[in-house]
Amino acid sequence: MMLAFILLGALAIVGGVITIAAKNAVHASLGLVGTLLCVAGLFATLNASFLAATQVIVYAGAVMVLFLFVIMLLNANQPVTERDPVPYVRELAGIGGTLLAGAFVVLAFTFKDPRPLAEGAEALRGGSALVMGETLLTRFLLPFEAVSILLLVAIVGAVALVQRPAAQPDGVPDELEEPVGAPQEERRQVPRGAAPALMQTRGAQDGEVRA
Amino acid sequence: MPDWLATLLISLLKAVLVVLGLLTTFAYMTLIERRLLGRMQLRPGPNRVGPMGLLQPAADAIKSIFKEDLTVTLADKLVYTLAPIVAIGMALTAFGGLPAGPAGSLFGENPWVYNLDTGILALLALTSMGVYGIFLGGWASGSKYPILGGLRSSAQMISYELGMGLSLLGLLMIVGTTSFHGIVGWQAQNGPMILFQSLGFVLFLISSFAETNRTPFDLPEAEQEIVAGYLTEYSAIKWALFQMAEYVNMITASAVMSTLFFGGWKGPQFLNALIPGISDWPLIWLIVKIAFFLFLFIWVRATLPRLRYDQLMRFGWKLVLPLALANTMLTAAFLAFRGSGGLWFLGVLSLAGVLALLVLSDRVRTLWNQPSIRPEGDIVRAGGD
Amino acid sequence: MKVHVDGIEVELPAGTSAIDAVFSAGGDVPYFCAHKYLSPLGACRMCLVESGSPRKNPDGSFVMEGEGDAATPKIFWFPKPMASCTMQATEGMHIRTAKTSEVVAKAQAGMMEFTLLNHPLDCPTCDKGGACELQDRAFEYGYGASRFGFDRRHAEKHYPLSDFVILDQERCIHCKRCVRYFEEVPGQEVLDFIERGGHTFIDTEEGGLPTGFSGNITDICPVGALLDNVARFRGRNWEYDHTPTTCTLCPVGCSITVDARNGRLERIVAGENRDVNEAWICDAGRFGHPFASEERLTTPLVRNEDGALIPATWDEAITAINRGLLGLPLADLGLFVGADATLEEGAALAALADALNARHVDHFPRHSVFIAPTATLTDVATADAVVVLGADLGEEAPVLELRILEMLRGGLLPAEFAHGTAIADLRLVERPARRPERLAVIGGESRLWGHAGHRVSANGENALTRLAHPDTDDLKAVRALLDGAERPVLILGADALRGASGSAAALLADLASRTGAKVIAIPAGPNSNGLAALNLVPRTGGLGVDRLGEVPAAFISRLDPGMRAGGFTVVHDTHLTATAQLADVVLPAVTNYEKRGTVQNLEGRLLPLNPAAIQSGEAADLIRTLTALAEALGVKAPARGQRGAQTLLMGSVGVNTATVQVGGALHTFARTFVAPAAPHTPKLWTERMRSRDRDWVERIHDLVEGGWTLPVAPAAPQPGGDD
Amino acid sequence: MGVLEIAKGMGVTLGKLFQKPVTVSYPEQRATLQPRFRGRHILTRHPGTNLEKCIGCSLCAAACPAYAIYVEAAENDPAAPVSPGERYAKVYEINMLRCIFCGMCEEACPTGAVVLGNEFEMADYRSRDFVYAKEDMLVGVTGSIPQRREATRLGKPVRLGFQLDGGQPRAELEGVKYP
Repeated sequence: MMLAFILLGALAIVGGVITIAAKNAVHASLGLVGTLLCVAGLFATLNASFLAATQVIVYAGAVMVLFLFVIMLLNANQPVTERDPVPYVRELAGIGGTLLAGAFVVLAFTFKDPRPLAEGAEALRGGSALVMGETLLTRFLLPFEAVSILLLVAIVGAVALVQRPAAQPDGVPDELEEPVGAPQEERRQVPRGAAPALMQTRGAQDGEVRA
Repeated sequence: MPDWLATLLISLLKAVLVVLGLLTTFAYMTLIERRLLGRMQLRPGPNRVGPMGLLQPAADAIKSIFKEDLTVTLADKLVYTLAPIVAIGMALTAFGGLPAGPAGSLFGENPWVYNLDTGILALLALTSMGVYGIFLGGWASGSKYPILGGLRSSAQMISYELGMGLSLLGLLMIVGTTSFHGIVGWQAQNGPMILFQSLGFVLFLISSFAETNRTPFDLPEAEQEIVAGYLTEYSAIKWALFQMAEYVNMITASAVMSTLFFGGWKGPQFLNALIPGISDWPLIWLIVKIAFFLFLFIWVRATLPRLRYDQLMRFGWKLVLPLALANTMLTAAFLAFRGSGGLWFLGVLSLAGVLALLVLSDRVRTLWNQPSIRPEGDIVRAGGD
Repeated sequence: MKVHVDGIEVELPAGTSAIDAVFSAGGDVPYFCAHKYLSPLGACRMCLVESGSPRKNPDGSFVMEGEGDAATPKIFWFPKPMASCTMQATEGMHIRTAKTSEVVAKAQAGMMEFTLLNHPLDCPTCDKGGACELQDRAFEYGYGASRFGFDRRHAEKHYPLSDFVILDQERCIHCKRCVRYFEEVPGQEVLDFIERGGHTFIDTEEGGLPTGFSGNITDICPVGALLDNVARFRGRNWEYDHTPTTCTLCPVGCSITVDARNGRLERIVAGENRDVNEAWICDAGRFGHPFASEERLTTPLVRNEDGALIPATWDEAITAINRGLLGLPLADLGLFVGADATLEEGAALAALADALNARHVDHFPRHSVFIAPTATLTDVATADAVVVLGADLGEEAPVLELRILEMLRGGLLPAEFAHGTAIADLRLVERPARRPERLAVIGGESRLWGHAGHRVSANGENALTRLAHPDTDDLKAVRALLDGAERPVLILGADALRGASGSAAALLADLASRTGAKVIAIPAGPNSNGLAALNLVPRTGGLGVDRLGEVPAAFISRLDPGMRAGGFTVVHDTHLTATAQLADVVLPAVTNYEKRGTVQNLEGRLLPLNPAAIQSGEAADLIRTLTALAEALGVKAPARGQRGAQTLLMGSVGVNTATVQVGGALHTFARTFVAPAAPHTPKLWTERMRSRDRDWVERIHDLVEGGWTLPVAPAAPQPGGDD
Repeated sequence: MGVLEIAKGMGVTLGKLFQKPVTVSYPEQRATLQPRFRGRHILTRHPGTNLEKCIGCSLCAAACPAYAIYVEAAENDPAAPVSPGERYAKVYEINMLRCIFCGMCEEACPTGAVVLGNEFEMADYRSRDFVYAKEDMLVGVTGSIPQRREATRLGKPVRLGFQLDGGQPRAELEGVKYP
């Protein structure tokens, strides 16, 4: 078990590193898929097989596929060579990374007893769907429904965003109607910030809808 | 030898046996399919290599292995190689969880490779990973038609995965477990699930065809439209691996259908009256059932033409998915409000649903066979699906 | 004269035939027997039209129709259709063709049916098929079906009229064109109808057709009855590549069409050029072509160490020439060319000679004097006296003989209309009265001898002197003819020009001015007239072809003097001639059938040559060969192709040959070059009508012997046969 | 009833599964051709005199849309005539690689000499071997060039891989016999 845990954990970290280090967006996504699979494996080692399967079905099987979809459709798999589209992103990432590392350090020093985990596993009783469903629909009914409402809102928002604006009477194309496959040169003429923002929202909303 | 090591080795051996069995079946499936298709088209089919063409699979294998393995210049080499491996790997892994007989019936061992409590979910998870093979293969080829084909096929598979999963929910609600053993056991007591979930079975059958990219849902390979889709740039053994994955998926789908709706490895109970214990014979019943479904796959391929892509998507989203949802609601409602009524009533309800669908099939066809009318302005700027 | 054809009014000169009126009006009438250069006869009855004329009252006014101002002269129609080729169109005549008249259409279709009554269904095997007037007209004007089921007339199907012309009597439709041709054009009464009605057939006198101009009947035969035996079964008419060009076997420059198939020259047919050959060519020009496709040199040959000529590439040949001429002063290289080279080739050679400063430059054959032609061939045909001095026209310029004979029968040239030469010129008559007294022949006996009213046997060199100062009664009579004529033409042949000097030219000029005679001096070579304008004669210190042996090294193009130069010899020729066999390097040449270029004929007319599709391997014309030669000599070639040579020619003689049209144009060069030359007697027949290894006529004879007596019907009846 | 029609179709395919195949294992078994099948050309002869029907008129070459035919004619030797009449085909070649088997030559032929026969097995290795000369097409010659080459090599008669439905070639193929 320990062996499997170490192996899967290491692979998950490797996948994460690939995800952030890969120049190619598709490779990065594949790294993320690997990480998700390894996490599913970790769930499995904890006897949470339902969770593992759900993890694979939902995240690796659906969300990531849609991520890749978007990457391919937008032809965004070209290596990023220009300077970052989002201002101060490196600085922000540095701050975030520092905070995260600090959190891990705190966690490592305050970590004492694995018992809560074992208790959780015990509570799950082998992670069968029955227990899972009971727990979700009784104890955690409100959060569960809240999350589903959140998803509904996301769906509605996505539909609203995807809905194309009505054609202008004078025929002037709306800025949003800029073709997604337009060459880089053309896209660069769009006011800075507008195009990346569009891309971001699309990627996110698609993922949300299908999830 | 410690126990855990023995278990591991035996598991490995069983895994190897399953893989070998599947690959052999795949090899001969290609031959059987071609022969059957040939006969259905009033021609003999391949009969050149060996007696009755029995060595044709060997010839195909040799050819595939020794053919030049071409790689397109623009291909992403790593992913290009990885894609067929993912496809076949997922396909082969999925089969291991299916029980082929009662515990300990295979020379004292269990006739399955792994047994998970969440058997069906794990299976769905693994098949959903199979999308990656096609998807990445299409993308990594670095060519236009493969990427079109890859996008199309993954969209198709994702769409039908939903219908497939939902169509099983009713079954799971009735049985109350996701384990294959539990399901088989339940069926041994209460009769095959097809009796109570005929609507669910029909939907699952259709979704299986779509998931395994078989006719009439074989759009990923539509040679006439996108020159074999994601397979365009593949050759030699990589191509053969994809082909293998398709057939293994087909076998898995057949096995799953047998297990979930037709009693799995158990034979019909009434035969026990003739030969006692016959329904518990390992392997035999499962193989017979799988063979039937494989024949069905081939039979349908010989008969039905390919769907158009928009028809396919509309069919999946507008017919299969809502019906699967309806089936779930029906079963849930029945289970919640049945009182003391037997399960037979659910069977009747389900069958009535199927019959209604049959009767209404001409009306229903407009749901998926006619393009919806959209305003002119929208059509002009219609993007991809 | 106003004539109405199908309601269209046309203005025509008086004397026009009705058929020409129809053609002038843009209409069409089928005809078989009428021919542009033959008398109208009305034998085939295909050109039927309805016609009618106004009639005059005894008081001279027209018989009118209608009332008052609307009155028009009443047209009195002939009760039956009339043959339009023998009917003169008259003032106010109305003509209806098949286009507007049912009667005419029916009459023509019936006539066609009648003509086809005995015409065999030979079209698949007939060499005329595809170019057959009968086929075309039957298609256009016939019923399209026959109502006669009986057996057709059977007659001789393989009847050789001569070695060159074969007659199929079954196919003959009795248009009499061939008979009229022989009577009217060469003046030979050798062919005629025998028997009457459906049994009529054509035959010759004993001994067959005389050679000379007999091939023309194969051109004018409207069906496949008379066929060119040399081209027999060589190809179908649609398979030939037709190239209209100019014949350069003699200085007349007849218009011809060269028919090639699969790279072989298979047939030559006459072209029409009113000013030169009308529609006739001589047998030498028509049948003397097999050399163009037989035993041609297709690659350069280089003499190896063993002394044998072996095939080589052009590069190897250039290297061999370079090596052979190493150390030779460029000025010592002799450049000799045959006189059938084109003007462009001559210009290229002259320019190269200039560039090399070469002295030994010559073309052959040529005469020592150049006498510029002042008469044209039309002048000859319309003259009222012709004196032929020292010429054997059959060997030198056969078609000139035809033009002289045209003069003898009255010098009537067919009228010309907007639609071309008159189809039926009513002034031409069958068996025209000839006026032999208008022709005087001085010199040796020749074919023309028989037509001449004055025959003086005199050997050539001093005949001109004797004509200028007549010493005998015969010569005095000739001189009197010359003096008394209004448009006399003096024709000088090789016999008179051979060895002639400048004084002869002066004497001739004196004679011409005194008698008002126009002069044609027949050039020695086909293009001698043109080449005389280029500096292609031995230059200071240079040697001519006749002293080839003394030239240190020579390049000889299309000449066969039968010896080699003193040193290295390069021969450029179409065949492995005697000279070529002696040469060190042989370069393959193209015949004049394969050249583009310009030649000048005996009357000073520039005529274009067009290349026919004849296979000749790597053969090259003189211009490109000189490029190779220049490369071997290490100098820059003055012209690298046709364009460059035309530019050179433009620079040297001021003629743009790129604009020469098919009919040609008269041109007199401002300057000519003369030099003493070896005497030469042109021999068109004896030289050109001979294959290199075997007597060509003998080959034809073999062919005739081999395939002549085939029975018409095979042993067994043929099912669905080609009867 | 959409599903019913699918079921009907399934029934049809299942039914066909138990029927005898219409195709045969071709090289071992002979294929059955309809007599109207248009294969390699045959140059027929007059039945009585045994003279070639072809008179070398080139009309087939003129009619050929693929320019596959080349004809060179010559005069008959009266002592040993090749064809009735004065003219025969000295060279008659068809390039089978160019031929599209449209039958225009057959239609154009005034004597019924060239007829499209039923032989179709002409696969060969070199393109020059596809130019069939007169002696390869005259009636009585069985088999294509490669078939005859193979038969000579093996010392066996040419084996044609087809038989005719009804056993008789078209009436135009005078004197042609197929197994």
